[in-house]
Amino acid sequence: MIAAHLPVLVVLLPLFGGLLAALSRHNEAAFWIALVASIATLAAAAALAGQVMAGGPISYRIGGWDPALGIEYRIDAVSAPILLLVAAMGVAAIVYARRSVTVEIIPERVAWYYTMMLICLAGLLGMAASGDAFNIFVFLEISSLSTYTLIALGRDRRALLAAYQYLIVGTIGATFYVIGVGLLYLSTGTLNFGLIVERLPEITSPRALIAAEAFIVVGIALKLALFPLHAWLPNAYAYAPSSATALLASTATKVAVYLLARYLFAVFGIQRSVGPISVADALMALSLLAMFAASLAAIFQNDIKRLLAFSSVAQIGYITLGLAIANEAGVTGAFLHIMNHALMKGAAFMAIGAILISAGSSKLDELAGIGRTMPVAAGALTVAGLALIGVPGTSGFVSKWYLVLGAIEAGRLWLAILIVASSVLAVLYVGRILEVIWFREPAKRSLEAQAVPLSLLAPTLVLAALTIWFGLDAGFPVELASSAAKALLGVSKGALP
Amino acid sequence: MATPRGILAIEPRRRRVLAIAVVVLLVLVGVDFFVEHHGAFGIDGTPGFAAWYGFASAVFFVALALGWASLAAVRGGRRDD
Amino acid sequence: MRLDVVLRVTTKFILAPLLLFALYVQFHGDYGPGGGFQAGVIAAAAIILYGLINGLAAARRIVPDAVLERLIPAGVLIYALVGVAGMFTGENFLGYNHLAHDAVHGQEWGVFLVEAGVFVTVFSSMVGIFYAFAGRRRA
Amino acid sequence: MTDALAAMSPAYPLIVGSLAVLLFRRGVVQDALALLAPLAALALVWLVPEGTSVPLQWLGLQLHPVASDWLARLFGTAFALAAAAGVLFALDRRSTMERAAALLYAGAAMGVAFAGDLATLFVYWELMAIGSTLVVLAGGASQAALRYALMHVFGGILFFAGLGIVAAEPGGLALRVFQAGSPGSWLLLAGILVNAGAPPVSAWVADAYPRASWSGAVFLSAFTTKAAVYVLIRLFPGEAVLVPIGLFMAIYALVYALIENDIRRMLSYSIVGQVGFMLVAVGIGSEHALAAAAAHAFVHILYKSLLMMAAGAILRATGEIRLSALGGLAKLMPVTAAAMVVGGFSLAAVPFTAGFVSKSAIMAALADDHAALAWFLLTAVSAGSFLYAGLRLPFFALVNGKAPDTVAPLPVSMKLAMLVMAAFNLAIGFSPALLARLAPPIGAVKVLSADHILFQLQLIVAAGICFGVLLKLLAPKSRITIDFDWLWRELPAAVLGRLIRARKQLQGFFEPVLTTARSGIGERFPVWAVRLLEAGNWRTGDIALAATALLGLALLVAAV
Repeated sequence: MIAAHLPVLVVLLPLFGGLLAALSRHNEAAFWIALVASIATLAAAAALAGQVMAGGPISYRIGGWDPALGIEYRIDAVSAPILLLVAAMGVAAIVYARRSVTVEIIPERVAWYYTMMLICLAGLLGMAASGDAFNIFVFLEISSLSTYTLIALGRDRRALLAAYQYLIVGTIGATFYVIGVGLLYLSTGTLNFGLIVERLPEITSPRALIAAEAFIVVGIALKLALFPLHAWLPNAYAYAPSSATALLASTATKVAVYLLARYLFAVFGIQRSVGPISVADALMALSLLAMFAASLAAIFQNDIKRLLAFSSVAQIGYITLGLAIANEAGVTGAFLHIMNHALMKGAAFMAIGAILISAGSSKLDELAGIGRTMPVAAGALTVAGLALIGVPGTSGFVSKWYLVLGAIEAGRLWLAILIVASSVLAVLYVGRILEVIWFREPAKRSLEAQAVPLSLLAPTLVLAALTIWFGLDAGFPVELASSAAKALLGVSKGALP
Repeated sequence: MATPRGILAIEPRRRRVLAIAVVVLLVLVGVDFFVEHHGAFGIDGTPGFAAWYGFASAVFFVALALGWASLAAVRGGRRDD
Repeated sequence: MRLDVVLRVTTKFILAPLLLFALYVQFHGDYGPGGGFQAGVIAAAAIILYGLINGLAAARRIVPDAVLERLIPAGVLIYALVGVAGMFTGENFLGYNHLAHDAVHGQEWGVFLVEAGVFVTVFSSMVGIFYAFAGRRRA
Repeated sequence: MTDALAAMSPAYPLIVGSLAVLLFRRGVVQDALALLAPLAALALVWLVPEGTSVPLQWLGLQLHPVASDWLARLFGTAFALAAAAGVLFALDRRSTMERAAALLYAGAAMGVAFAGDLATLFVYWELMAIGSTLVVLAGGASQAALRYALMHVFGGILFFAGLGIVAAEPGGLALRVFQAGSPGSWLLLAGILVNAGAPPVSAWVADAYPRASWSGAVFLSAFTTKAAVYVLIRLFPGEAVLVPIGLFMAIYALVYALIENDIRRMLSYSIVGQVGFMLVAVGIGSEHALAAAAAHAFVHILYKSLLMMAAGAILRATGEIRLSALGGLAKLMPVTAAAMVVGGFSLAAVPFTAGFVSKSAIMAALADDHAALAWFLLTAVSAGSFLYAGLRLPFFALVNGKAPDTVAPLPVSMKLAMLVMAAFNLAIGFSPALLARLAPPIGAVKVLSADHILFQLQLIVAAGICFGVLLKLLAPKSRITIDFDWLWRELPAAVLGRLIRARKQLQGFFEPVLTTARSGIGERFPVWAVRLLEAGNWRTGDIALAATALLGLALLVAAV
């Protein structure tokens, strides 16, 4: 019985967990509920991924209603890896949260914090699981609202401002999205992805459809912080509680990228020309801008959290670049980087979170020589940094390898060179961190830093180890990513697999 | 007897050791005349070649090293030590 | 305002019908305009009115914060549990056909219970918002 | 069983050992693990069957993580011995980080020796750089460690760039002989030469190694440069350009070693010089010469570890490493003194030491090839080497001068390590066949023949007489001599200083122009530049505006 309901369980489990955590109103109980719920979710997501890899797409009708009327959940090779990723990062972030919240969150709000984490997970998983454009909007809002709360729970007063800004920007994005969905419904008469794709050829006047595309793509671009719509992200990541940053940085933008890929490949067609340029070209231009401008901005940051946040904007550029390359290697690279970047950035934010908790600062100039007093956290940060650069032996290398391969296969050598060139910028901003934390004489804060508990470092180390592991043995993620790419590029162009 | 100055100001113990070394070298060169040589470049097969060549090159390198040291000496410490 | 006799007396007269009306809207939602959302707002209005007249503390005695904060998730929980109940009867999530002896009654029961959940959450959220605003001190 | 063994790189025990060391507290278990790891690696070096392991598929590349032949075994044996002796020597040092880093470093060097393709080689190559940087860092000199790291990053980039180019050639990633001609092979060669300490970057050796701890330098002296020699033997045998480079290194190092005051710095220069010998032999490229280079690398690891141990022991016992401040230690530290003499004599190729065997092999190979210039120069350098290693170093450290009143006692483990290494040096010296078994092609050279021994004795005694005469000139002095590191340590600062001064002058000239420009159009652009960089501080309205603009643009473009 359970196996058949997995597509909806993967969303329900964190949702129920969140409700129970809220009902318990007890910090310790809420943590254990959150832990159990997130692990169960991960199990469900893993089982789903197994089913999809073995037997192809799974369809689930909510309430038994026909997709034309009701909501269909659809798990396929594209969404399965995303579900797995989000669920896994959820577990890691919640394990990490146990110790970090004691420092970063007011005690009365800890249970709420876990609730919001779980609800956010439910929203993100729902976005990936649902095959209904409007249902996705609902989940988008669920995840966004809980995200605003998560950010606002940060102790730094600037967190409120960041959350407020994100609230406004996120609402604009969601509004654009829902307007786009409305236009889509207007032209096709359905909200179901599969049916939309079926009815697209019958549409004679594509005007409304083009408007829908503009609204939906720009709306999602706001959510995924595509350059130049990224400005909400650095503050939101910098001032949110550490575990929230780790969760958001490794999942929220990734799900938005997934959604973008869904719409661009399955519904609108990425190679289609809009006026004089194709969608892919426009996306590529913005991605390249993101890679260079955001990396450049990262170089000049003093707060490591902000630095990493800017690096996220740049790395999202790599992902969207992979989508824009739009051949199998490129899209494989994009999906690989979705997963790999989630792992490395999760590890990086957790490591800096541990340092922030212990040393009381995430400012670069105050953390000189922290590697001496906190070698484990600094080591994890180093591994993540090397992966951000794309050093061979880390997962970052593998995804960049596929991106470069995709660029070369597309006959765009200059693009391959640009990808490598932007890595040089990553060398600079990661190099700054490494130089300060390892090679400087310890600063006062560094010397006073105290040991952090293992439960804080364990998820960090697991993520760092996975970053290395997937750099050495990339078989599993590459399999997931390449089947996602094959499914997106699909047998029948423009139709959902 | 005037005391020698400068580098030749050799104290008695060192003089004794040096004398022994010179004698040893002479014996070695002497023996060298009775050993079959496999020189590859002609001159290196001649008896006593190693003795004079070794002495000459040692003197040469000391001169080279000291000359370079006086030429390339850096005043003060290094910038970033 | 606690001393204003007219308001206090009128309020006493209005409160009960207000709550009754909320229940009417709730239960009549199947046949006419209404449902859990509207009913929740109306019921919340009763508490809010009481709070406006008798003060926040009095309202908090009727609906304490602890209850409120449990009611918000509880409503959603009712909604979701009804959906899960469908799963145990061999249907998909949110499938109500088997909740009663036939599909039509099953759907009716399902929607009724779901609306109850909506009522609880909307009611408690509204009251919660009122508390949050009314409880703010001037900085 | 054999299949499973064939896929086991001798690098694994060391790398696993490095991680295991991190897991255990300082204590007997950790000590045992650290000692066991190199011994297990040594066993694997000989247990792994010769030949190449089954290829591994990775990202569509065919990788051979393990490939064994006599050359790999020779270097593997040397690396394992150096690691084992180094761990034994450092048993007393309280630094888990250094121990783990050293094992990682040794494991990476081992991985290089047994790598069956270029990609695997590169991965271990970089791992070696990381491990060695950590060893330097464990000594506490973070600035030197940073310079060391940057130098190796630079070498790594050159290597990687070359690798990328040659991988596209028909041979792919296979280990094969390159001719320095195409850009790819030049880059590859340059990358390797950076690690070998070739000019113009040779100063990194003497910059970094003496700043490691008393135990760290022992590890450092063994691996990086010798691994580079190994890779050169594999990839660039007979590369003519190596001969002049090697000769230069030998002479350069001799000059600096003769005037150096810091013992470990002197030994570091000496590493460069001895690697120069090996490079010359690799450049000659005959089968015999290559084997001689390998054998010399093996022996060099033995005696240079020994010398570094003796230096480390002196540093530990007296807290002093400058020759000018030392003296008369022979009576106080007899074991260390013996180790220093054996090591120094081995370095100077005194007969009946290991150094004599391998250096004779190299000279014989040069003679066979009729490389006259190289032969005469290196013979001269040999005589000079005896000056500093066989005479100057022991004389000023052990004999001459005032002995300190007391020295800190040395633990047994350090003495034991030195004795073991000294025994190896003497054993090979008395029985050259031991070395010939490791490097079969040098078996043909009859090392302990009368004319050879006589030749070398004359050379040494003659040099000794020179030393006796010029003793005063060679007395250690505290001084700093300019070296290649001026290029990256002083030049940039000088240039920058010049530029800053120049800018100030220019400013005075252009100031009026600039003010006018700034008040005009200049005002707008910086605002936007700052906004892009400081995106986090955009106003919410600006973000909304950007989004709306993008949407409008999309709609407009679509409508056209």
